[in-house]
Amino acid sequence: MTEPLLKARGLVKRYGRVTALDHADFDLMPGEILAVIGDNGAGKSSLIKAISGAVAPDEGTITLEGREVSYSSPLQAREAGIECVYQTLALSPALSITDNMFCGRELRKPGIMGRWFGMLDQKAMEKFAREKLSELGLMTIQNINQAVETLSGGQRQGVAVARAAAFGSKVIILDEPTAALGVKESRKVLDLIRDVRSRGTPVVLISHNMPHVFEVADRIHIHRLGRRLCVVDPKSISMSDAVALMTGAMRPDEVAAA
Amino acid sequence: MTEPLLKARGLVKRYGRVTALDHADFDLMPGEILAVIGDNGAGKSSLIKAISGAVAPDEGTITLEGREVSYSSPLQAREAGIECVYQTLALSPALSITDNMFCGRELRKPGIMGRWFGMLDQKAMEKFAREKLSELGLMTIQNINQAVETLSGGQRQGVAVARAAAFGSKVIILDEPTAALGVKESRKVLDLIRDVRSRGTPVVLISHNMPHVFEVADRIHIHRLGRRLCVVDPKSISMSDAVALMTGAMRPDEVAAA
Amino acid sequence: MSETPKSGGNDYEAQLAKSSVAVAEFDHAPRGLIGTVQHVLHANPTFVPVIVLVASIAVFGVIAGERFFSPFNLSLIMQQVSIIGILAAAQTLIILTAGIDLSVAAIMVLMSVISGKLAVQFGVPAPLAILVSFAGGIAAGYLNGWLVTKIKLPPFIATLGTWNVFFALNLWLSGAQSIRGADIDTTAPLLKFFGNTIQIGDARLTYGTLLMIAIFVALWYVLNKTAWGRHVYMIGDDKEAAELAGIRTDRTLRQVYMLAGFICALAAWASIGRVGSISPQSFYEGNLESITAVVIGGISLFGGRGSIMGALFGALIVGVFQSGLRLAGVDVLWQVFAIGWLIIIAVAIDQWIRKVSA
Amino acid sequence: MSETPKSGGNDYEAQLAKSSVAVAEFDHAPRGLIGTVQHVLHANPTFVPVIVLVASIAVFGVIAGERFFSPFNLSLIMQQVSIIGILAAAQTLIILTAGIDLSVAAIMVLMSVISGKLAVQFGVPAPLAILVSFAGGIAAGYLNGWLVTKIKLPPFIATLGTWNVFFALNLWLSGAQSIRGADIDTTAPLLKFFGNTIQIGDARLTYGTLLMIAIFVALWYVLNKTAWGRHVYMIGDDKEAAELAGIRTDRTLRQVYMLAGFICALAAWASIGRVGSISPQSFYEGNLESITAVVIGGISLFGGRGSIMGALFGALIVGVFQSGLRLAGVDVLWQVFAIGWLIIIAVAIDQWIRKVSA
Amino acid sequence: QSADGVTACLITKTDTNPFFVKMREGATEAAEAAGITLQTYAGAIDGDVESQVAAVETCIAAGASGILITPSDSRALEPVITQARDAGLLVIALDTPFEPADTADATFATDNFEAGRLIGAWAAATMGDAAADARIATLDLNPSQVSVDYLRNQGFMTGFGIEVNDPTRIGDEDDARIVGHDVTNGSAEGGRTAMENLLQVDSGINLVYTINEPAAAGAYEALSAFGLADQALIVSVDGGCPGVRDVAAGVIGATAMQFPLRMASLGIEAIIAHATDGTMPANTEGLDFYNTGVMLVTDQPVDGVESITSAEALELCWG
Ligand SMILES: Nc1ncnc2c1ncn2[C@@H]1O[C@H](COP(=O)(O)OP(=O)(O)OP(=O)(O)O)[C@@H](O)[C@H]1O
Ligand SMILES: Nc1ncnc2c1ncn2[C@@H]1O[C@H](COP(=O)(O)OP(=O)(O)OP(=O)(O)O)[C@@H](O)[C@H]1O
Ligand SMILES: [Mg+2]
Ligand SMILES: [Mg+2]
Repeated sequence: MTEPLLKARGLVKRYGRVTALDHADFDLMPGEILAVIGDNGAGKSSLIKAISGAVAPDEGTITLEGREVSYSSPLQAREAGIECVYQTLALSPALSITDNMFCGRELRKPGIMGRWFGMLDQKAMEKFAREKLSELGLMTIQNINQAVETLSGGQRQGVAVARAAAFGSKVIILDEPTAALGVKESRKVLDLIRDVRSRGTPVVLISHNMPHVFEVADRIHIHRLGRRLCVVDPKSISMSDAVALMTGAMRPDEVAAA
Repeated sequence: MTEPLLKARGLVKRYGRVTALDHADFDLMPGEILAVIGDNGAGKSSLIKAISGAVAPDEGTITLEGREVSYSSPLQAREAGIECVYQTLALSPALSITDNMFCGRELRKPGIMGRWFGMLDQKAMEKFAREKLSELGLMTIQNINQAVETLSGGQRQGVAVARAAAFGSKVIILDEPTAALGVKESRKVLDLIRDVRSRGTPVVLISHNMPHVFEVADRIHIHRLGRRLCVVDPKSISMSDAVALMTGAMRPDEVAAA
Repeated sequence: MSETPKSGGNDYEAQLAKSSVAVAEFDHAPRGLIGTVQHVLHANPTFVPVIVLVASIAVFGVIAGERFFSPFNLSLIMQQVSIIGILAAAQTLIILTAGIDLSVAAIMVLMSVISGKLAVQFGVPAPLAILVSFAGGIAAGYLNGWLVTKIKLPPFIATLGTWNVFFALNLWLSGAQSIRGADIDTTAPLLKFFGNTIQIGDARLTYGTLLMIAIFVALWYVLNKTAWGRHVYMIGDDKEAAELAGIRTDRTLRQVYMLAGFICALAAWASIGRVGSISPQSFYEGNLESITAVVIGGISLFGGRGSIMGALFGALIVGVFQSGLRLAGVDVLWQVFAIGWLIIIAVAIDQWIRKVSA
Repeated sequence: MSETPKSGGNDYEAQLAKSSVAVAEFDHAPRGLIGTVQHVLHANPTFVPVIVLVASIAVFGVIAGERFFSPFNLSLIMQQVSIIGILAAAQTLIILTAGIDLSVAAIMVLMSVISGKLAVQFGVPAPLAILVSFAGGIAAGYLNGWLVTKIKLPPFIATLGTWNVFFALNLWLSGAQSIRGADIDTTAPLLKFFGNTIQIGDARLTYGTLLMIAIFVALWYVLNKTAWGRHVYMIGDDKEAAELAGIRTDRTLRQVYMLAGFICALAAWASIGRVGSISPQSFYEGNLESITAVVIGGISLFGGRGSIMGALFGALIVGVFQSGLRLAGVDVLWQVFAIGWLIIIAVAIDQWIRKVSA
Repeated sequence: QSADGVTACLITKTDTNPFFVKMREGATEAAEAAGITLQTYAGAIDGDVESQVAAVETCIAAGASGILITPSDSRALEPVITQARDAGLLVIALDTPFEPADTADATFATDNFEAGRLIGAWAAATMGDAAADARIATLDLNPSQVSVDYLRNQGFMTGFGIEVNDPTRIGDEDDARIVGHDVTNGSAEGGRTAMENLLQVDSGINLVYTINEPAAAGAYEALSAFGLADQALIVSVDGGCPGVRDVAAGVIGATAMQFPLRMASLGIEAIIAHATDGTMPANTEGLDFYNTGVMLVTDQPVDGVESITSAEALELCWG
């Protein structure tokens, strides 16, 4: 068996009286698409926030490529190669689409203006941003310098996904990337996910859309009440059983028995 | 033919260089479920914001029950009986679930404390809020006095939908109510929508989930590039044609021809 | 694939009927003493300024000796903070709506001058003069609220402007002359009502102190137990969301400013009792001091978060520092220095406790 | 139902391949002159304070007569606002990050005292004394930044605290004594460098004025054309989102505070040239005045929105008001009154133009 | 030449202090009587140099003939004053002299040090032998130690017979009779709080120096609230009418009266004279300024210190 690229054991996260993670485990294999499904509030977002350094878990360990890590900020995780689209998108509302796409990775002008005066290459960035959005099928964005807060819900999500996809790295984590997207745009995101995997990069996909999950996932991590209930193979389990598991209508041993 | 309950003609809304609505029309019949579908950024949210008084259109007229209306605030629309779940949810992040549910419609204690001193009946409100959330299947909310900002994405959406549903009125407008919801919770929302219609209240449903749309809608309004492209009957059109129409792969006259 | 669903997408939902219907619950690891304290603090952030207050009283008790600790001195501190405390109550209302009111102290001084002029110099009956000052306070608040809601000025700018206006009016009306305590005593002693004291053992509580406490309790009730109070929080938290959710945000905001103006007028009355005379130059730094009390009390300047009681404790913390340093014999210059550090340290402790307990 | 899809849900997506690939475009109704003006203003909100500025110059030109309009007086206004203008540049940096810096003026005065003490009284070579004051300004900014990022104090509280601290240090170092212009002239004329003037016709531009303009232009470049500048905006807009998007928010914030501190040290040098001597008690109201300039310039106190050039125009607007009122011979009392109203009206016009053009 | 078309400027420290308000009223009246234009300016707070610099510059730009100024900082304003004089304006310092005094063309001032000295001497004489173990509190202006503040304070110390050490620093005395100093911002509210603070340090305080009469009124309130109103003697400076009435009522033991109206009207006259025929104002003999006079006001006169009664003073007071 290959070693997991990213592994977590016994993660606990409590917020005052609320328990978000209750000794959750997690394994991501190299080159796979791992889907994470679960009820609303099951702790999926909390899990990936812990993994990507956005929150510090109260207990538990995280291992990346065999080395135990503990991030004190998302930047460290990002530098370790973990790229993440958060459910809350992490966009700056008042800034333009371009600014948001290149946040922290801006392109400079060639020549001395760029090297010595740090001048940004606005044109090149705009062109790149427009291309990436078109790749996702977001043709309704009329003005690439529009502030993100003026975009429609789906356009915003598209910008966040395009950003993660454009700067591919070791692991890409997508928290409900298609929730607000239209039919066409969602399809493009699924294509993109498969594309990323075909380049060898593993993807974690959180989604409530069962057909999508069963279509692209190599393995499905079912999360319930703050912990990993089980991991199933989409080829050997039915959608109804997966849904039954995640909503507590069935227990994992019952599936094995069935 | 019956008169539409709510009718809009030639709505235009421009934001600087961006056109959100381009002479859009809209009709809602009494007691129907009308689905509005369209690409991301097609102008669906702008349309319902104009109808519900959240933004003032630049041009065009809105007629409610035969009388032309022009709202200067969402409150007026609400008093006229239009209840709306916005895509941005319109929740106060730092306040509790209960506070948000009862926003502007708080329950007072019986007796003089309530009548004379305006004391709120916290217990009754908490009980009611918990019931409504349970009706939507949101069982993972552990603490009903949690601040909304600490809820998971889906839980938040559940709170907004529960609020609109709880205070039923003349028209209920739902802008992508199930986007962040899980399988179980989405199902409950669909049941709820049908429930509302069975009480005679018409519902406007914006959604990117075609199976859901085709399951519950009586008529489908297809929105494209800021205007109503056509209205179709889900019983006489296929999902693929509807998708083709909304993405511009087909023109309405082609469907008629097909 | 053995069991892919067969039709319209939703077959897999059949199982939903059986899904669990219990509200999620978790065991909690037992907490130690510190854990429990942390938990209580997290659930009740108002306790944090209380702890800072108690700690600073303890520290000054040690540094400045038993004099500091006497009931007499502690009640004196209450007296000294009473006016800034009342202003801080008004300021809290505004700050909770994500505003800021630079004019509170100016409104107060203007109203004390108006009631004094009327009662002492024009012979208007004192109750009437006080009523006029109440009306004036409400009108001044209304002006601020109108500028903020109708003209859509940022509260900082609106009240910066009205601060100058009220300040000029005050100088014009009073000619910068104070009204003597003795004249008030003979013509309108009612103006000094809040200067009366109740003696309890060694402690001397002025009516002004009691007024301050009463205002805080009343506002606490209104903000936490009535619909209007919840709306104030909602507006401060996210005005647009509150508007969409059906709150009459502008009307409520104007009411908030008017209430704050009224409280400033009450402060004006109380300040006559406290100062003993009416001096148009008093409380020049009152705006900043009231804001300081509010922020030390843990109320967010970005609105919607914090409890009004925090402002009371914030005012008391500042009062304790000032009195303690004085009693410890610190030079005025180094008092300023120390107050600077103590503001920083007080709030740093607050932040630290919140973080630890998060 | 005649044509429900047959399997796994996504059949209906077959049509997607044919979907339109053009970026959406719309015809725009032709705009009239007013429409075009509105559009330009909407796209360039910085123009709004420019218009207010031009309008107020015109109004005072009429009220206060040709004296006001003379190149001499207009250049004098530039001189008069130069120090507050430089402070407003520093303040803008902080406010763009959703902070506020109550200590800018205190840092400036402290640094002018330090360089003066060193150069005039301890005989340190003037360039060295100035370098020390630069280092001091950066250190003071670092202290603020450290309190904000490490101790997580709200900027208002952190800088309120350090304001007191710097103010006390300043009084202590200077013994509240000012350093005479004549002494500076004999021992360290370099300190007065920014007081030199260039005469262009009747207009007299001091080097201090030019410094102010240079600082604004440089900051405009940095904020709009470099990655660091965009990060400053992002942090002010939504710090958490910026953090998640991979910006080193705390490091950038500390740099912002240090840069602001450095600009304050520049202002200190310029202020010696402007006043001609070093007075530890000057610019007591400088914090508030710099904030006023920033907000009149249309920069949001909530961070992330507005152009730095707005602060320059904001400072000029205030300067024009003050000078115009003085020249019009308005009594000092009514000057205060009028400034209050003019702040309100200036920003009201700004709001109105923005609203009309939205 | 006539006075028509002459413009004069009056620049005061602040516009909140009744002393400066009166000075402005005096100047306005004198200017109206003479038919000249008067422009008035003020700093935001005492010590605000920058506003005064700007005001002087504007006066030059406005083509004024002369400037009357109460300098917020007696040293720092020298460069701009020189600039004004170079531009041909007559500059007269009112109330507060420049350092050196010849920075301005003339100075019409109260001697603040002398004012303090008078009340100090009066207090020493009134207390008699008890002065040896007096318990003294001084309620000063603000932490910045501006010149009025230290001049009055140190004058009081000198008059009372206390070694002052550095005459420009408040609080560097080592006399055991001094209980402490606190600041009042010159307001009644500040006076009350400061007095309360000092009484907490030593409840035996029996002599209180105050920077001005509002502060004295506040101090009196605090003393009465502590039940110590009869124990302590309060002395003050200014001579505003409410202050004089407080002397009559026994609230204040003695105050040193100044004459802002006279200063202002003399200043206006001097500017007109200079503008019409170039006359330069002259100083009082033996002094480097023109002394507009201080007068001790008390109802308990003592030997060796000349004084007037509160009834006489009520005729002369300025508010
Ligand atoms: N900052 C916080 N404070 C308190 N509770 C929190 C906080 N963040 C999350 N929670 C709680 O933790 C639980 C798990 O939330 P999480 O966001 O991980 O759910 P999720 O599985 O992502 O749900 P969804 O599918 O709706 O996005 C929820 O009950 C939520 O209310
Ligand atoms: N305040 C605004 N300023 C500028 N442009 C805006 C603003 N609000 C919306 N738009 C633009 O108007 C268009 C329509 O937006 P709208 O939110 O109505 O789309 P939508 O159909 O609801 O999309 P989605 O399905 O993604 O929610 C988009 O191109 C959007 O960028
Ligand atoms: Mg989630
Ligand atoms: Mg939408």
